[in-house]
Amino acid sequence: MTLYLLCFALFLVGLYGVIAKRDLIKIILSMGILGYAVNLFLVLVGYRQGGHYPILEGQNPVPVMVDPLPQALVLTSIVIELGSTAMVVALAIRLFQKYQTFDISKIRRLRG
Amino acid sequence: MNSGMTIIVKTVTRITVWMILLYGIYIILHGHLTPGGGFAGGVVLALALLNVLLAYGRSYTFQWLRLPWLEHVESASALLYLVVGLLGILWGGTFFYNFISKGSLYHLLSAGTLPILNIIIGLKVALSLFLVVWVLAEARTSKGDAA
Amino acid sequence: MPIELWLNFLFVLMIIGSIVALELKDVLSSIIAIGVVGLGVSISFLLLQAPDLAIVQFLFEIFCVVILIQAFIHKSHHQMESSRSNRWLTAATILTAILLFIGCLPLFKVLPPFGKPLMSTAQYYLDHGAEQTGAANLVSSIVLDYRGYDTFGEVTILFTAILGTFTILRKTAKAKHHGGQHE
Amino acid sequence: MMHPYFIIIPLCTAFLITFIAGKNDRIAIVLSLLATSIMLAIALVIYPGLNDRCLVYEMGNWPLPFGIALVLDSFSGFMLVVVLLLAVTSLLYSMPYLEMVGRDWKYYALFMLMLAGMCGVVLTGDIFNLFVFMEIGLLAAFALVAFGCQAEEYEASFKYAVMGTVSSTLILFGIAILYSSTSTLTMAKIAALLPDLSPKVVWGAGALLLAGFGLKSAIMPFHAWLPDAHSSAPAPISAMLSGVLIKALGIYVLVRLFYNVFGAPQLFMQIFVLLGLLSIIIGVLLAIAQWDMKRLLAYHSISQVGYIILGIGLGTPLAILGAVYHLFNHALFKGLLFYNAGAVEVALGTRNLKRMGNLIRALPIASHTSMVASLSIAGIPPFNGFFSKLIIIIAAIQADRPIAALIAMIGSILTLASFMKVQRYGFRGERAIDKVMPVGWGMNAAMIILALLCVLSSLMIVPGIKEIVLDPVVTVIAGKTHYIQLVLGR
Repeated sequence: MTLYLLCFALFLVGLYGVIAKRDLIKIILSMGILGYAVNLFLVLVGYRQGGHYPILEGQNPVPVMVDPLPQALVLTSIVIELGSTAMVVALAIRLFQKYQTFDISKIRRLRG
Repeated sequence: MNSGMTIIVKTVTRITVWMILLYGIYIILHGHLTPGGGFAGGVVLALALLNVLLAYGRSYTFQWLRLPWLEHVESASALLYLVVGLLGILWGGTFFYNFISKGSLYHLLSAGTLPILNIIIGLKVALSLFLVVWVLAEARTSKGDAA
Repeated sequence: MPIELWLNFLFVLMIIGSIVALELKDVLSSIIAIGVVGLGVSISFLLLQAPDLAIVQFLFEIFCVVILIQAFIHKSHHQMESSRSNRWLTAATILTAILLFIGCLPLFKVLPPFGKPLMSTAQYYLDHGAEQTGAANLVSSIVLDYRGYDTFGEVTILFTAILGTFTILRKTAKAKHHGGQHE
Repeated sequence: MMHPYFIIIPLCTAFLITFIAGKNDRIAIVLSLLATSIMLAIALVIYPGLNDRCLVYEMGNWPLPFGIALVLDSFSGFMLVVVLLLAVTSLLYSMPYLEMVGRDWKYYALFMLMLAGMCGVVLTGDIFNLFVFMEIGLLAAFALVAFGCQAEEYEASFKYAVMGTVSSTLILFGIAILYSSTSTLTMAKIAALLPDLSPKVVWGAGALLLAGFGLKSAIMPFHAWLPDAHSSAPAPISAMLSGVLIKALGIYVLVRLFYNVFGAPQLFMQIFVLLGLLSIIIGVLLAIAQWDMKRLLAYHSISQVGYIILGIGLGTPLAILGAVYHLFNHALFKGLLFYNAGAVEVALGTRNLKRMGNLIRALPIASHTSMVASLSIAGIPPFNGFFSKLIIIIAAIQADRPIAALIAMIGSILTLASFMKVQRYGFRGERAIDKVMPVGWGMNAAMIILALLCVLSSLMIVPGIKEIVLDPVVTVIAGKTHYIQLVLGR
């Protein structure tokens, strides 16, 4: 319960960064924080008290294991995040070359 | 970044890069037995190539790795993953059916298509990530037209 | 509970780390602070019995930091531009975040408590995964066999990302607009 | 079982294009057009046979709660037809249009990836798989918005990318909550388990998912990114984004989740009605002030999506019929309008309505088809938009919501006013323009096809055709959690 809330707090910190920050780099970093929070939440949800990691090593009897499915999901989600980060970084580089600034309040050609 | 770093860095890189590559390949091949797998191993491979890029500079790496060829391998690896899925249709009737015999547990050659898919993913991840860094570095150094 | 204690500690550290990363004025320090947070995530995965994820998170974190530093650290441009951030927006965002936090309290109460997941479908993977797929690493068996189609999507995403990055950063783009439409 | 081929064909085409096209974009054009036409043909052939059936395809032979399944019912089939119909015309249109932006095989590869993402979202029966394919579609869309390499395009794409990523994390959080409380990812299984749980789970997860998919479909408080992204993209991509992407990734998923999985909880239905009305009125008010033609059209997308959301929120079978019908119509006429705007941009080099004039002689096809599209979107009788809006308004009155009906009607009148402005200044102004750049035949063909479909699709409401085309979709949606029996109880 406390852990869930702390995780949610981390998520909110990321949300705050995306909305309130004006710097492109800070926005990209906030997106990373959002991703961390969600991944941690997924793994937290699958943890089992006293569980063993879900890899068989020939032990007998087989120990109590944690839920492997969220781990598989997080593996996918980490890669997705990396893909979108790479793309957003590319966009930020191009924006810097066009406007000579990372400040989003100065990058305002589209209005109305 | 074009000429690379000092001779010390280059010599050390020349020795270590093969070890790192070997480690990455080990992680990929044992993906179905131990922690790791295609994604982790692929990133290790990409970091090894990145090491070469940083130490030796761009023009040398370009020749050493034959970059246009790498791009082809990169798109072919995605196609290969699809082909493995399609072979599942051919043999088992459904997409991504695990059509190779499962073998015995804890052996390197077990788990049907899993090691094959791990290798394809490893290749894909390694090349994609390296190419991303490459293209980002290229874009940053070339002056864009200021609007 | 030792693990819970450690995790609480790590989470608080990560929250502080992210706030520091967002509030620092120096680009390099911000990126390194994010790297530290990512390292914290990796250690948390290790504590939560997910070695696969710990490795992947650790390596991807290194990679992200490399990309970010390479992309954003210019010799002449270390410092963030001092733009006056909008006070009202910041205050409103923090207020909304606090309200959301309080609003979501009852939701987290009804979820299964930490350490006691339902495991109704997951137990099937634990019981039958090894014999049905032949892989000792059950995460691997899910990623590549039970949910191999998801992983196919993931490979496609990597493919899309690299193709998109190439598209965004390509050199040849013909001049498009004859007249300006934004006068 | 044809479902995996809707994923395999576009992805295979995309990979092949990057692998063999090399520097040549002709192969890319041929391959992508061929693939899309084949998919459209398959979709058209299987759609009438679907009716009340629900075909489930289990990937890798794993039984359902453990593996991933593709679920093809009438609603999915209907979405597939809409997506592919617009995709074919968009590719036709792209061929000459790309001469202007710069020919590139990457465009076609990204286009096919976006198409694969949409088909994947529409077909899947697994909530996490939906997320994965949504990301494929989105990443391809970000790259395509930035395709022209102009400063504005990068800016729009960046905004879109930030909004898209935030909404994706919100959605993933919602998925995590659903997984935690049901321990499964199959949508039908989640739906079967949810009634036994505390309603707080539905509220929490529903709020997160509503925010996430609301951002994707640009319902009113979440709309800020849409006008930039949709007006900066190349015209055929604007048509795809406005016409089908926000529907396949946004509205389809909202309907699927809130009707078939959550069972249409009353609270969320009220929120839908409210958001729909807000979108209708504010979207059209913002649109009326625009002089940039594509931006005006983009704001109208918000307003028209509002009608669909209103119909979904009202929840009676008649309202759902109107919403589904309007979804189809909006794809057609909004696609056509973006094609018109693109044709004018090619011919005159501007999107500013003040700089246009009398284009009837110079661009006969574009100006006549734009008349058809304008009348459709404004809801003038013989055209399709009239019937779908009328059905939604009648449904609102039947559901005892006269204020909603009134707002919908006011929105329709304002839409008419703003498109009179488009026609008055853009295509039928005083200043006669004769000398323009030529417009390629592919663009004209795409516009003519969509204009004909705009006229013909008003036949879809005729009894006899309606039973075949629209009613199965309404049955699936209005059947709510009957979806569980269809998927699990075979």
